[in-house]
Amino acid sequence: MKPVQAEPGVWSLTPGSRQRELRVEPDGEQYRVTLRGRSVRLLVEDPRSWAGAAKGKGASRAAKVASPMPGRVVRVLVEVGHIIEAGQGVVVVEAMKMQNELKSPIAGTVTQVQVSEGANVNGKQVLVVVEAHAG
Amino acid sequence: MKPVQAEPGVWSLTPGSRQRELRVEPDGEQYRVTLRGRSVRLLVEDPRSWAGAAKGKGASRAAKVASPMPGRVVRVLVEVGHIIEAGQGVVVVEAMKMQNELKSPIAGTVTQVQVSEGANVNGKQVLVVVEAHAG
Amino acid sequence: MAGGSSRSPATLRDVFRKVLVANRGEIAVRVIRALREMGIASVAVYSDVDRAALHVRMADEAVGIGGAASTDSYLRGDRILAAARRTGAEAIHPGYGFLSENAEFAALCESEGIVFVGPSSSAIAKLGSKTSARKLAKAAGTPIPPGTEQGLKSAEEARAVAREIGFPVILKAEAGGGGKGMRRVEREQDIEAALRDASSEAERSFRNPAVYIEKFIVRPRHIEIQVLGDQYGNMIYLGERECSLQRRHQKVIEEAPSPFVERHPGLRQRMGEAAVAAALAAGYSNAGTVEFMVDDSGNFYFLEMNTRLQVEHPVTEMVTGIDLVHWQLRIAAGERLTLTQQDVSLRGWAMECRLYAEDPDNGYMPSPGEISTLALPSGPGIRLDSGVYPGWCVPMDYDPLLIKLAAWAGTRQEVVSRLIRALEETYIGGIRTNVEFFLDVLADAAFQAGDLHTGFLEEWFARRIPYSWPEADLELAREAAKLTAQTRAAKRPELPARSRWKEIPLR
Amino acid sequence: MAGGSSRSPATLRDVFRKVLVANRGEIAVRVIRALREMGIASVAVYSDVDRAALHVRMADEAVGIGGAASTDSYLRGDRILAAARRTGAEAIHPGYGFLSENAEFAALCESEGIVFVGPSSSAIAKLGSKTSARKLAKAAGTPIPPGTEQGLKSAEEARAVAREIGFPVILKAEAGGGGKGMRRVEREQDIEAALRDASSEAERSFRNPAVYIEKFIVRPRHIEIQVLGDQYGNMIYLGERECSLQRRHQKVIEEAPSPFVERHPGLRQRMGEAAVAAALAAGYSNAGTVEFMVDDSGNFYFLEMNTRLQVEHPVTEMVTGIDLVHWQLRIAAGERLTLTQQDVSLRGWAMECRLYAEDPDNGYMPSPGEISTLALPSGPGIRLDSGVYPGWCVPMDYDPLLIKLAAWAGTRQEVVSRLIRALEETYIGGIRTNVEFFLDVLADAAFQAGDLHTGFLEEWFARRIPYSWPEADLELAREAAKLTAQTRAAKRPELPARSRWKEIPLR
Repeated sequence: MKPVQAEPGVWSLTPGSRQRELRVEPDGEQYRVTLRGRSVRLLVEDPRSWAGAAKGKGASRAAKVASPMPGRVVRVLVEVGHIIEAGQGVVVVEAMKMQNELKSPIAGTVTQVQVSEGANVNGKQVLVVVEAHAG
Repeated sequence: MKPVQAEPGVWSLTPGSRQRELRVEPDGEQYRVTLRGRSVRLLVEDPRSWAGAAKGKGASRAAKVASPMPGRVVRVLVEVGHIIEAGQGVVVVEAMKMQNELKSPIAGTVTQVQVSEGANVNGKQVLVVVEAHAG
Repeated sequence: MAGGSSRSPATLRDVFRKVLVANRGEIAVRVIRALREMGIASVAVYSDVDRAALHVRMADEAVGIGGAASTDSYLRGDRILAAARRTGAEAIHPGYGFLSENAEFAALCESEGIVFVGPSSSAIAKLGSKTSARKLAKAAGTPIPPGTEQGLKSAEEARAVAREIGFPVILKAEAGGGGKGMRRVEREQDIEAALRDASSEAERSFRNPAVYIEKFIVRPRHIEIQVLGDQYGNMIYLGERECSLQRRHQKVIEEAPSPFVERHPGLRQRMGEAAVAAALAAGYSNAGTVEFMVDDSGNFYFLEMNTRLQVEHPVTEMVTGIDLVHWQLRIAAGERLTLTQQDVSLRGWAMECRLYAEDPDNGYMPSPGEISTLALPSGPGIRLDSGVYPGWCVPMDYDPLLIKLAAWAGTRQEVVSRLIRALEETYIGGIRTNVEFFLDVLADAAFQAGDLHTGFLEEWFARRIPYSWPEADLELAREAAKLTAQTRAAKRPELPARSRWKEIPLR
Repeated sequence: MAGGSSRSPATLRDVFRKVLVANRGEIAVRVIRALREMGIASVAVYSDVDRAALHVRMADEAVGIGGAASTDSYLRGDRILAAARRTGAEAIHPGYGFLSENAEFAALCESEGIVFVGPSSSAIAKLGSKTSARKLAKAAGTPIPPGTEQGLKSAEEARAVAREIGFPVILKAEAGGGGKGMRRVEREQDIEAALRDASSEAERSFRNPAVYIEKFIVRPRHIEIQVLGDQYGNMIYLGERECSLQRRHQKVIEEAPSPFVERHPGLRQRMGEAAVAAALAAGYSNAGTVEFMVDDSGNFYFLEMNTRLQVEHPVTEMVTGIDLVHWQLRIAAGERLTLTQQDVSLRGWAMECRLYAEDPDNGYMPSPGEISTLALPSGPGIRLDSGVYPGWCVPMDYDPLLIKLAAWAGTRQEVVSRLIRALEETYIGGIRTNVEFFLDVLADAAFQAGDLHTGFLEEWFARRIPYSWPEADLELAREAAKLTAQTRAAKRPELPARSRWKEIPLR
């Protein structure tokens, strides 16, 4: 099977006589691969840097709450020093007429609030950092 | 009027309240500009290099017969040294099931034949050079 | 306007030489296309973030009307009217949303002598209030849901009415909308508390505590009738649209005809005639839609009238062969409706998917941003109404509708297969969309059987089985990702061009 | 084949689980789309230069069958059959061109037990020879042009026949094709010399001097009837197509219905019944087309039968609502035609432009090469059948058809306007195409009046007035070219980024 790149990121693969067209799009550190409307996210990484990343992740006890989309900050619900629950809302972002409350994935103390009301934010921009309590 | 490039080479121009979308494509040394399916070829050049090109053209008395399209050479009708008429066929090129006889624009002597039968040629590739007779 | 000569009957172009389109996105493109086909010059308006939008690129003229927020631009009637005066447009087509159902704006157009392509401002006003629309419909003999038409005076009255019309019932705020001040009541003993709750919520939300009562229709269908009438009292109906497939009261798939109506002989005609009666009672002209709730037995109840072109109008155009936007313009120009009810026949089946910039993996959150790649389906039976292009940055400021993908085929079964085929051909890169969501819904057996009601999607979400990739395909996906990663690595000389790759599926 | 469950009636998929498409370009894509809609796996075949072609990208399986020259690949019946055996395809759809009308290949399929999606090899053979097809048609009562059916024995015989049928007449080589061995004769005294010339040209071209004589139809229309029949003797006609608009015997615009037939009550039925009679006489099944010449008075004459799907089949699909490719597959699988003649009705008007890779400024020479940009039209009433994509390098080895752009509307006038609108939205960069040529033809008053005949384009070329750019638009074109030049210059630091630019219009 010789892979053929028909367009940038579009691969026609033919194992045996089978043919599949796969569209690959970088998505952060992952790749989103789409086949006939169905997509899957895959991580393709050099083993060494992967090992490094895994180690780094394990060491961290902080959660970064990022905006899942570009939008405008409608309300900031926490301040630095607040102690919050897992699942508690921290920021409300609005886009396309829809408001979305971003929640902290962990319980802990708010250590950073990097945004203020009325600000425009990008997709994946970190807005709030929550530090887990020791123990 | 602030020009807006919506896509590479696609300009939305708005003189007054008028709006026109123009698609520009380099075409050799010219530009082909298309507006709602209508296209025109334009030469946009630095005045200095234009003057030079014009001078060079005036000095030349040779005609280069080029293939107007990619294709395969089916027949070569002349040889170096042949004296030919203006409009006389020199090479037959075939593409997409259609044969096209390329003709010399001037009368003169064939000085170069840069192709042989069966060869693939590119669009605009020079196949035959004809030198006009002095006088 | 280039090349417009000899494209349309003289009558219309004598009246309108230029029309302003007070909208954006796919509907503005739809109207501009109609204008170009009719040889009428088009004026686009745009907000600051829409200067390079597709509707601007396609227009003959374009006028900036303000900032990104629609309150600063597309809702600014004053600026839109100024743009019409400045460009000499004789008429304004409002599309849907924005100012399309704003009676004040329509009245302003009328007073300035600019034709509003739609019904008169008085018809919009009559039909704009839910209670006045219900009264009008009732007077015209169009069935309305059993219940009261005015605010309840007491829990006693509520109990009495509920006993008469039968449980379940629903309490609704008179000034309501968006589910606020609504309570469903199953049993008589719950009615007093529910009334108290609904009334205080209505007070808080709308500063008006009035609540009325209605029979609650179990598993209703949302079926609407398209009507078309001229300014001389001629009106016809163009069949129905089935719009029951909704998520959070937002339609996601619409079709014509309705599978339910097809199974109930005579129902189309009864609903159609009821819709025409209600519209005529309001002095309605131009294109409009009467929405009905339909219960399991085929009883139908007037819900409201949309006094504009609907998002889902293409499915009606495909089965009737009648171009609604062309007719909107003709009627607005004062032409008579030359079609009679006998000229309207339905052929085959049409269905539409609304492709949104939203992320189904992430709670259907909006997903604005740059469209990096755009591959769109075509071939037999496909109609696309798009407002985007590759490289376009979808703004965060407006609703997330990108493209309407519609299909036509001889039968419903064939149209579903065709839509699946078309969705499989569709690729919108750079942002997230609901393409895969549609593939899942269309593959559902209950959907294919046509058993639709407004709660369908909620039930479906609960029983949904996520698509599972065949292992052989997943292997190829990994292979393709690695190939792209290698291509990227080869382009960055600072990284080792060849290293051992490892892939981890995340889903 | 992914996701195919529940997409089509069981009957068909029980017979065909996999079908090989022995073609390339838009028609292969068309057939693969139908297969996907019907839940049948598709096998593409490709030559060396077509590995990344669109039809390969869309197929479930793909097999390379040889070199770029079609004699090394798409015409290699042996390799195509081997690919079908290897992949387990139960049937082969030949598309048009290549092996689609090759009786030998159809017979080979039959003997190998692989279904050829088309008529039987014997029907192809009977209709493949012009003289045998004429005999068959005549026997079936289908009118054929007055004249002889066999080679003329003498100038005396030629004179006698010509006197009987009336001048002008045309002499044609019995083994002929492509205009070789043809002579039009206006007067009796010229017939002997013309016969001598035609006969010797026929001898040189086909090694067969036989020449026959026919009445020459002045300003004929080329109108064809689509027929569809099953393997049990049921056959219907699906209206006509007007294909008179030809350049060098190549159709460029086709439409349905025919403006001429519309003006002649009863003609459609007479032609349709004559077509069905001829096809039935040949034992024909599946989709086929009977071509007629039609004179000014509405007399029609059998020309030939095309024993395959036509390039222009979409216009018939659009006005009848019947999917010809789906029916081809059903019929080939042994299904009965459930449609009767009463089920066939025509709605509105459809018209198709064949977008070619050719250079109208350069004698319509082929223009293969890479498609740098591709902007395609959409919106109401547009159907696209494309075989290309942006970045695809159009090979020099096959015919130059890139995309079929078709439109539907309620009336002919509206469909012309819609096609103009759609052509204005079309942009195919990197190569030359005939888009602008279509804009010119569609704007022509005689074309719009529907006064078509096979010599129309020749006359039109003579009177054609080149499009003249409004000065204001030309100014903007210059501005846009300068902007692009500046952008390019800014990207090449070795050149002065800002210099004074001068533009010279060349056309």
